[in-house]
Order: sequence, then C-alpha cells, then structure tokens
Amino acid sequence: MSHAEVWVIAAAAVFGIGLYSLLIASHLLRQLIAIKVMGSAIFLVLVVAAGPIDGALDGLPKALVLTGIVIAISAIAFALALLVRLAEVTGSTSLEDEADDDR
Amino acid sequence: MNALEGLAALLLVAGSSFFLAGTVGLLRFPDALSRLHALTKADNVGLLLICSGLGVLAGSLQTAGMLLLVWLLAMLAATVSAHLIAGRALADDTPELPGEQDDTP
Amino acid sequence: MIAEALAGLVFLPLLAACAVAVVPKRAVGVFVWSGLLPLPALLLPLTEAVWREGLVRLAVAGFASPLGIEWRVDALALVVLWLNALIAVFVGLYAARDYPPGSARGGRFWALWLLLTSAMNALLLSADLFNLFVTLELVTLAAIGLLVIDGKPAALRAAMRYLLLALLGSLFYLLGVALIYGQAGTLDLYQAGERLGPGLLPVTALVLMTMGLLVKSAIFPLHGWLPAAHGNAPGPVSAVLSAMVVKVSVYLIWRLWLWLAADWQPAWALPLLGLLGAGAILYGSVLAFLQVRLKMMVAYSTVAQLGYLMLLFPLLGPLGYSAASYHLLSHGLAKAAMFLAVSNILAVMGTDRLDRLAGADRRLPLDTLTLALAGVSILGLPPSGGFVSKWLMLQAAWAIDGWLWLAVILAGGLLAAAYLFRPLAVLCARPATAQAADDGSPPSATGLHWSGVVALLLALGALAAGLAPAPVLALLERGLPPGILP
Amino acid sequence: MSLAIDLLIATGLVVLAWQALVGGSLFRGIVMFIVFGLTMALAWARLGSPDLAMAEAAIGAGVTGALLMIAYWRLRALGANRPAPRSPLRARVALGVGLLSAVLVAMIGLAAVGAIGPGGEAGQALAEALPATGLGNPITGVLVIFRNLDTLLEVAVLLAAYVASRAVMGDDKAALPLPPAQDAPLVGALVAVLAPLAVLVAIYLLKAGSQLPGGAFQAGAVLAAGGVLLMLAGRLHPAPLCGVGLRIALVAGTVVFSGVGLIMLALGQPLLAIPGTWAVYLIETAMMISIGATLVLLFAGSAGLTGTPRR
Repeated sequence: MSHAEVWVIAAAAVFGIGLYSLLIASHLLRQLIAIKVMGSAIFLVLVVAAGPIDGALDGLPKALVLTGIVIAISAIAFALALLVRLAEVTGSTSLEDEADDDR
Repeated sequence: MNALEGLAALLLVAGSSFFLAGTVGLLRFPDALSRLHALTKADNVGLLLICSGLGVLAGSLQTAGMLLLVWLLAMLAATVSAHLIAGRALADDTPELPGEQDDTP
Repeated sequence: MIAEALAGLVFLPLLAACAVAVVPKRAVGVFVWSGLLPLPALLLPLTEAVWREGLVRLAVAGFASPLGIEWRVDALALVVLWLNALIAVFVGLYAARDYPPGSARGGRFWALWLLLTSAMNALLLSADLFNLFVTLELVTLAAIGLLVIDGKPAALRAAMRYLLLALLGSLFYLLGVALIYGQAGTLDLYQAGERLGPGLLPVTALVLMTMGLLVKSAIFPLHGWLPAAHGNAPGPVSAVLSAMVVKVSVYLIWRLWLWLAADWQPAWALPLLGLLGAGAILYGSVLAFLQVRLKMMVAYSTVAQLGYLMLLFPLLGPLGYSAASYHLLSHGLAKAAMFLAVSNILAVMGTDRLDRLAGADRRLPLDTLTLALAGVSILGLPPSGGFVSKWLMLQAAWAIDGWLWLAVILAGGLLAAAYLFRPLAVLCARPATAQAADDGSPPSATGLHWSGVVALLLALGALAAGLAPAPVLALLERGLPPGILP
Repeated sequence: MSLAIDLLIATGLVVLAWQALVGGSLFRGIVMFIVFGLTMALAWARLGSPDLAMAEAAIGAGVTGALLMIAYWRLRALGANRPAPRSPLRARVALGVGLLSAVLVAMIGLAAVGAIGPGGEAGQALAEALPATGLGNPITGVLVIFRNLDTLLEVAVLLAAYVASRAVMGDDKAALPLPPAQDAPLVGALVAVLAPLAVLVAIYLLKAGSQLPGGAFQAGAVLAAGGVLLMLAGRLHPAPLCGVGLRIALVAGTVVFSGVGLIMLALGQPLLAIPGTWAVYLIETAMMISIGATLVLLFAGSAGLTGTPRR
C-alpha cells in the first residue's frame, strides 16, 4: 500500500484547483472539466481512505470508483449535449450572460 | 548484476536517452514539421529499446512478445498521426496547433 | 410476495422504459401504462407488511449488508413511495395530453418519465449510501432530461445551472460517503450509524453530505436554481420536480440525521438547519408574492414550503416528525395539482402573466377551482392535509416553547395566504378591460378536459389527506426514528 | 524509491490539473485534461488496481477527452461567442474559496487516512465470499454479483444520459455536425488494422475480466474508441433514425441484467442473484454492447448510425 498521505494531499490540491476553476471560469466547457477533475480527486480519496485488507488495498471502493467513473462520463456527456444545444439556441456558452428569455 | 540485468540496464538507459533527444528536439526545433520529425524518429526507437529492455528483465518470452506488440501498435498510431498532422500543417502552414491562438478563459 | 412487490416497484418502470426506447411509436402507449398503472397495486401488499411488522428488509442478490446492498421499507419510506406512485400515475395521465405516447417527442418523454419513477422508487427503497448516490444521479439526469424536452432557451439555461449545481452537490455527498466508508468499513446506512461515534470525522462527513443534499433540495440560501427550473419546465414536469424530485433529497437529509447520526448528531447544528428552513419560508413567500408570472409564483412557493420540512430539526420529537412527514405528503399532492392547473391556464390563455389573466375563471372554471383547493392545502386551512401538518407542527413548537418557530410557522401561513389570494383575486375579477366587450358574450368555458379532472383529483387528494389523517399518522407513529422516543 | 515515483505522479496530477483548468486556451485545457486522465491512470496503477487504471485511461481520459474535443469543435463551428472573463474581485474570492477547500479536504483526508481502522468489514466480507463465486477478480465479483444493483442502475444512468441528450436535441435537429472525414489512404490502412483490433481487445478484456483485471466497462470503452475511430475516418456516419438493432443494443445491458435477476426471483432465488459464471459472461457481454453503443452515439450526437460501403 503506497503512501496514502501523498495521494490525499494531491487529491486535496486537485479538488481545490477544480473548485477555484469552477468559480472563476466563465466558459461552461471549462467548468465541466473542473467538475470531472474534482470527481477524480474524490475517487482518489475514496480508495485511499479505506483501510487496507491484509496488505493490499480494499477491493470494494475500487468497484465503487469504477461505477463512479461511468456515472461521471454519463453526466458529462449529457452536460456537453446540453451545452452545445444551449450555444446553438442562445449563442452563449456561459451561465452569466442572462439574455432575457421570458416571453 | 548478472549479464542479463546488465544488458537490460544498458537497453533502458539507451532508450531513455533517445526519448530525451526527442523531447529536446520537440522543444528546440522551429516549426511543426521538424518537430514531428524529431518526435516520431527518436521516440519510436526509444520505445523499442525500453520495451526490449523490459522484455529482458521480465524473463518470460510471452511478456516480451506482448511488449513488442505494444511497440508495434504505438508505431502504427504514431506514423498515421504524424502523417495527418503533417498534412494539416502543410495545408494551413500555420505552425502551431489548431486553437492555439484563441485564449478563451 | 413482498420480494416480488419490491422488485416490481423498481424493475417494472425500468423495463417499461427500455421497451419504450425500443418499440415503434404506435406500441409505446401499451408499455407506458403497463409500467405506470400497476405501481399503486404493488404498494398494497407492501403497506400491509409494513403495517404488520413495521419494517420490511430484502438483501438484494442475497448478500447481507456489509457486502451487499439492502432494501428497507419503513413507515416514512412507504409514505413517500405512495406519494411517488400517485404523482407518477396522476401527473402521468395529465402528461399524456401534452406528450401523447405515440407522438415524435412522446417516446423520449415517456422513457425519461419511467426512468425517473423507477429511480425514485429505487432510491426510497435503498439503505446503502453509495447506492443512494447512484439512484440520486439517475433521478437528476432523468429530471433534467424532462426539463429540457421542449427545448425553450430559458429551460435550457435553467437546466444547465441545475445540472452543474447537482453535480457539485453529488461531489460533496460522495466525499462524505468516502469518509464514512473509511471510518465505518460498511456502506449500509443503519450499520454505519452504529459503528460511528461522535468524533470529528463522522460529523464532518455528515456536514459534507448534508451540504451536497441541501444544494440538490434547493433549501435557502442554495435555492437559486429552483425557480428558473420549475418555472420554465413543461407543466407536468414542473409538477413532478416540485412534488417529488426536490423532496427526495430532503428525505435523504432526514435519513442521515435521524437514522445514520441518530445517537451522535451534533446538537448545535439542529437550530441552524431550522434557521435555514425559517429563512426559506420567509424569503420564498415574499418572493412568491412579488412574482409577475403565475408559474414563477408557484415555484417560489415550493422554495417556501420546503422550509417547513427543515423545521423538523429544531422540533425533533414524535409530533414534529409526524408533522414534517405529513407535510411532505400533503404538499406533494397540493403542489402537483397547482402546477397542473397553472399549466392548463397557461395552455388556454396563452400566457401566465397575472396582469393578462383577468376573468380567466369563466373560461377555466375547473382549473381555478383546482388552484383554489390546492391553495387551501398549501395555506394550511382546515380541512386540508396542510392544516393537519401545520397544526401538529404548531403543537410541537408549543410543546418545547419554541416561540421563534411558532412565529415562523404562523408568518409562513399568513404570507402563503397573501401570495395565493392575489392570483385568485386576479383570476376571478370581472375583466374591466375591453377583453370581454369585443367578443360580446362572456368567454365560453372550455370543454371539460380530463386532464383538468386529473388536476382536481390531486387537489381533492390533498384535502382528503386532511379529513382522514389517522391511518397515516398511526403508521408514522410506529416507525419513529431511533433517536426519537414516542 | 517507490515514494519518489508516487511523489512524481502526485505532483504531476496537481500541475496538470492546474494547466488544464487555469489560463491558456480552451483547446490546450482539453489536451492537458487528457494528459491528466492518463496520469490518473498511472496513479491507479500505483495504488495497485489495474482495473481502475484501464477504466480511467479508456473512459476517463479517452472517451471523455473525445467528447470534450468534439464539443469544443462544435462550439467553434457554431461560432459561439467567447464569454467575458470574470471580474478580478471574483477571481480573488474564487482563489480564497479554492485554497480554503483544498486545505479543508487535505486536513479531512489526512485525518481519515491517519484514523484508518483494521480494514473495512465489507472488504473482509468480500475477500471471504469471493472464492465461492468462482471469480478471481474481486472488482468483477463486486460489480456483477455482490453489489450488482449499483451496476444495473449505472447502466440505466448511461441509458438515461443518452435519452436525455436526445431529448435536448429536439426534433428538428437530425444530428450535430462532425468534422470532415480524414480520408487519406494511410487512414484507411490504420482503420483496417485498428477496428478489428479494438473488437479483439474488447472481447479479450471481457473474457479476462472474471479472473484478471478487465471487465465490461473497459471492454465497452475500447469498443466505443473503435467506433469513434471509424466515425472520424468516415466509415461510420450519424443517421437521423435509430435502427432497431442499435436500439436493442442500447437497452441490452439493462434488459439482460434485469431479466436474469427477475428470472432468478421467479425461481425462488433472491432477487438479482447470479446463478453462475456463464450468467456473469452473458450480463457482461450485454453491458459491453450497451456501453459501447451508447458512448459512440453520445459522441456522434445523433439518433442512429449508418456504415457506408467502401468507395
């Protein structure tokens, strides 16, 4: 079991960078990458924070992370389809410019 | 450090030096075509040396065979992508990668 | 018999959704209704079993909880399952008018509708923290898919904001699950509760998961995405969003605080959650009053009513628990009826801007009646279900001398009266403008469309909840969370 | 020595995350994200789980990178405007929040790692229960036998994502634009070699999945990669209508998994019990087909696919 502390600190740094970028980026594509990167950081914490089973890392969290990776790509794929349609219909790729869409 | 490990170490060092040469070429050469040249040549030979070094270290022929397959596949992908990038670079004769200029936040 | 009923609740709509995605257009209707209509029937044996034993458990795939996933149905889960089944069937009947199963868009709509119903049933049954994460994602994706099915620009932007915030919420929830698994070694909600103590890490995990779920349930001050999403969604979708999708996240917060952290919940946090609820009630009500569009008013009313569900935390006790659970049920029925009525008004009058709806009651008598009846329950006037829950909540606040909570509940009722009577007054006003004059005779009432009847039935359901609360309250009384002594 | 490698990969992750997310052009951000995904795969390998390494590389970096790239290309094709950068005040606030969250997560993580108990109870139960199932790979055991409701719902999530992205498209839009096919002669040769190789590797991953690292998700991702390659090389085109075969492929994973689970229930076994390794292979094959088909369709952004005869 390699050194858990190294991975946890790296995961925390990546999470912080992701959250920073999520708040600062105004392009939705960048925000989606930020959410995917934060997800990977949390998966890292999930695997490392679980206790080792006779030496090797516990197998159950790895299966959870595999499930999480597939869920992450489903959400990102739908978000990208939504983003492209949003850009097509309103011409904007950001949540900020509030064109008034009410009738 | 019997003969096999010595040979493996030699191969690995040679391989990584080729990679180093390829990377220096990537950074130093002026335009896309020469950089492609550096990359495809140096890295492929480097990969071959490293794969063979690992094959020797692994000791079993089956692993060595699989490593060679890795190299073959990498080379196939490298040649075609280099061909496409070169085609694109010549067509646009814009040296940098597409989208380099728009710095969207 | 119970295992078949539980399996049917999740797999019947799921397989129906797969069938809808595959079969040609003309056969979609058969699978839609065969996936939806049996749901209440499947709940009958389950209700009888929960009534008899108080708790029904099923180890999925035959493996017990530390390794496998377990399904558990207790009183609270049963009540919300009944609400989900009623909403799925009745609002589904209404939606069949706007999205007939045979139409081009019908196939996609009904596939998502069935997936949403199946996902919510799976969530309400599950007792596994990671499985709850998976079902929560399926609920979110299906709900947002339904939200954008008309492709209006406002709906697209609201959906994007909702999706981003929901994904962020899921990340925080997942971080909490990671910590709990690290400490407790099991993912089962009830087992993990027993293995964890009042240490720093379990409380941190609880706070992280609660933050994630607060974003998903749009509790004040994290409610920003809800009004735009529910306000711009198609009629039946906004009904299921307000009545069920946001409620499911609040249900999970209850599960975490009252079951997982039953004996180590941080006492300092309970009043804070109560304050969030109070803020939601006041802020949501005031903004509902200021809205120009009817649908936005109803959406802000949801933000306000969700605040009542958070008042459970400061008023912890048998009374408070029954009150909050009953509020969840009655608000679900009333709000769904209200959104359907408003959707009818929008469809017939062409707009839902209050200043152009004068005298609409003569053209839409049935929907105005539904709006009024649902308003009675939201407001909390006897004999509605809303009255029962508010009355119990007042008693709970009275019992612990919680004057602040007493004041908030009463203020909420008054403000609700304000923002509900305003549209009714507009609807029933004689049109002073020339609208009635130019076509001579008063606008004729539109034909009695069965979709209006469905909305009325839901509103009557909310009222019936007020007339016969005894069985549900007795059921809830038997399934009290471990921390609360009867 | 192994600490040095871990440190190298960990710092690589942080630097690449910064490169991908802050500053520079969006295209460069996506490329850096793909490299981040590959480094993440190395991290999973270092943490002793080749399954996750393959999944992260194939799905996390590969298919996600392809989806981001095609979305970026479509946004440029639509000429969508580039939003104005945020105000400096918001930048400082965001920096503060980012730093605070990083410090908090680090403290929480270190406390969690420090207070690790004697191994998770679920993990031990897994180690004991695995031999009885005849599977060697614990992760496939968890995914298909012990916690198979998660996997079933997850394939349903993928199906929901596809149907929802079709709902977003609206009826007027048959399919989203795709870049012109790169149909140089060399590409034809590459496709002739790589496409069958992708299918072969996918089937190998599937078969190996029960004993060695591998499984339905990695196999599905490799299939999807083959599909994307065919599409970019102009052999596969988006089609406005989804053929029956493709529809069945989309729902195959969910239907077969639920079918096996319900039949076992009908036979008196517990719900979703898996009778034997043959059932594991049946379910994994159906899931592989579903995942591959769904990911290719999500890349194409269209309802269906049609192959064109070689010119």
